[in-house]
Amino acid sequence: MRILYFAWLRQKTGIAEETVSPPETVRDVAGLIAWLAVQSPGHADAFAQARQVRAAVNQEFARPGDPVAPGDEVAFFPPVTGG
Amino acid sequence: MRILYFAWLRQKTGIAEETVSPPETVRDVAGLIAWLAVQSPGHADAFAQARQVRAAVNQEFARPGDPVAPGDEVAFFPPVTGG
Amino acid sequence: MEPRIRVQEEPFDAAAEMAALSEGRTDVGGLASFIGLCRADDGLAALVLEHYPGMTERAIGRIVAEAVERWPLTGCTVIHRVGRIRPGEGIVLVLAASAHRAAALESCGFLIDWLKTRAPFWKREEFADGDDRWVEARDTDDAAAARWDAPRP
Amino acid sequence: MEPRIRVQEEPFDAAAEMAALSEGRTDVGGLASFIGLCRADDGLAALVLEHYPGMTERAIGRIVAEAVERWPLTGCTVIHRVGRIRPGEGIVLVLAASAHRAAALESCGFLIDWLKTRAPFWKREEFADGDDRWVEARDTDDAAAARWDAPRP
Repeated sequence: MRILYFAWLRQKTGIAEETVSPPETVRDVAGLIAWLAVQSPGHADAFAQARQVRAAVNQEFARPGDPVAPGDEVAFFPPVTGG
Repeated sequence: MRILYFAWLRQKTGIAEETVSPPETVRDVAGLIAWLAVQSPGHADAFAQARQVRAAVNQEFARPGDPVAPGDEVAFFPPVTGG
Repeated sequence: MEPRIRVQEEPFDAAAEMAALSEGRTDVGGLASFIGLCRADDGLAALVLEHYPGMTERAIGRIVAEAVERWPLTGCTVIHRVGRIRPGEGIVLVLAASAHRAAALESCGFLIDWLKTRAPFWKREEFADGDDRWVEARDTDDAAAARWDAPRP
Repeated sequence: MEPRIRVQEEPFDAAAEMAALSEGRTDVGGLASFIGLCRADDGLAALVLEHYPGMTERAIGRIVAEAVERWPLTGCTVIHRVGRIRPGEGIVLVLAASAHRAAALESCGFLIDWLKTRAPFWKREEFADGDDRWVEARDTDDAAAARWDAPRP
């Protein structure tokens, strides 16, 4: 599973992209966040403000209950501020 | 009193501008229209579709009951279609 | 903020007018524009726009003043052409600039809606076959203008 | 109607883009545009825009497709810059052309409102004193975007 981080989530994790293999118990976005958040102090910091974290699965905005599976591209970022 | 005609009111009266001296009984826009309408067949034609005639007194949009007085500039025209 | 208002026969240069409201400035966050153009519907050969010199400038000035009172604008431009206009040419240009996008967009919409119903212009259509007719005012334009009658919430 | 969508580092040429939607055509009655510009508030030295390559183009494409479905557009252009943007420079350009002005104006407002809330861009502010901070999303932007959620009456 390919994970991307943008904006301050990229800065806090210290990485723009990583490939991970979460256990089978990780089935949705919320579960993936819970698992990623304990991978390093940087990850913990990035996911600490849970309400400020948004996700996309395979380049579509996703909600905490949306499923994730091996092979997915999952991105985490703050609320968008373009325009 | 200076009278201006625009668009099809100008075409129907055959004049763009005229100076008139209506009797003292002509005190408002509606009274002026009634008096002008009998001045010539062209005037009658121009004012025949009363609901399609708009007026301005001294370059401000005016309603039938708005006063007119000697020295005023009064214009008649169809509903505006700019923009 | 000095509004730029012009009634003219010549075509306008939208790009130059937009630059005039934004170039060299760092207080403009949004620049909204609307250009009304002459379409060639039903074999139209030209539009001929007549206006009421004197009252026109006054009416546009009042509409712009209303916009300036309602929205915090950093710039505002209204150019309306008169005379003969060919299909594909611009008829009217409205620009509104503000620190914030909502003010720019809303005031731009307000300006064109009120211009269409409160400024003394009349359009005559000339057709390729020699026919011509005066354009009739449309209820939809009155409705669009009426949206702005009530004070904003 | 082929929408023109671009995500680029270089400044855009609004005049050229507007001409591309109107020149040589006689079916365009209204051309609405919105340009979002970088202000120099509070000593801002530059904005740095980050995005999600791939998803960005997809998200903008979807927003434009929604506009095309809702309004009868003859043309539509969205250009969003990324990278470092200085005060006074354009950030985003939205153009909407239609036979009718309401469609052009409404769809232009819709496009910028949804772009601000549904396309994966993030702004970082760099200040003259060396400070920097990520811009936070604003409730007013969400509210503006939500206006378009319900089907139009």
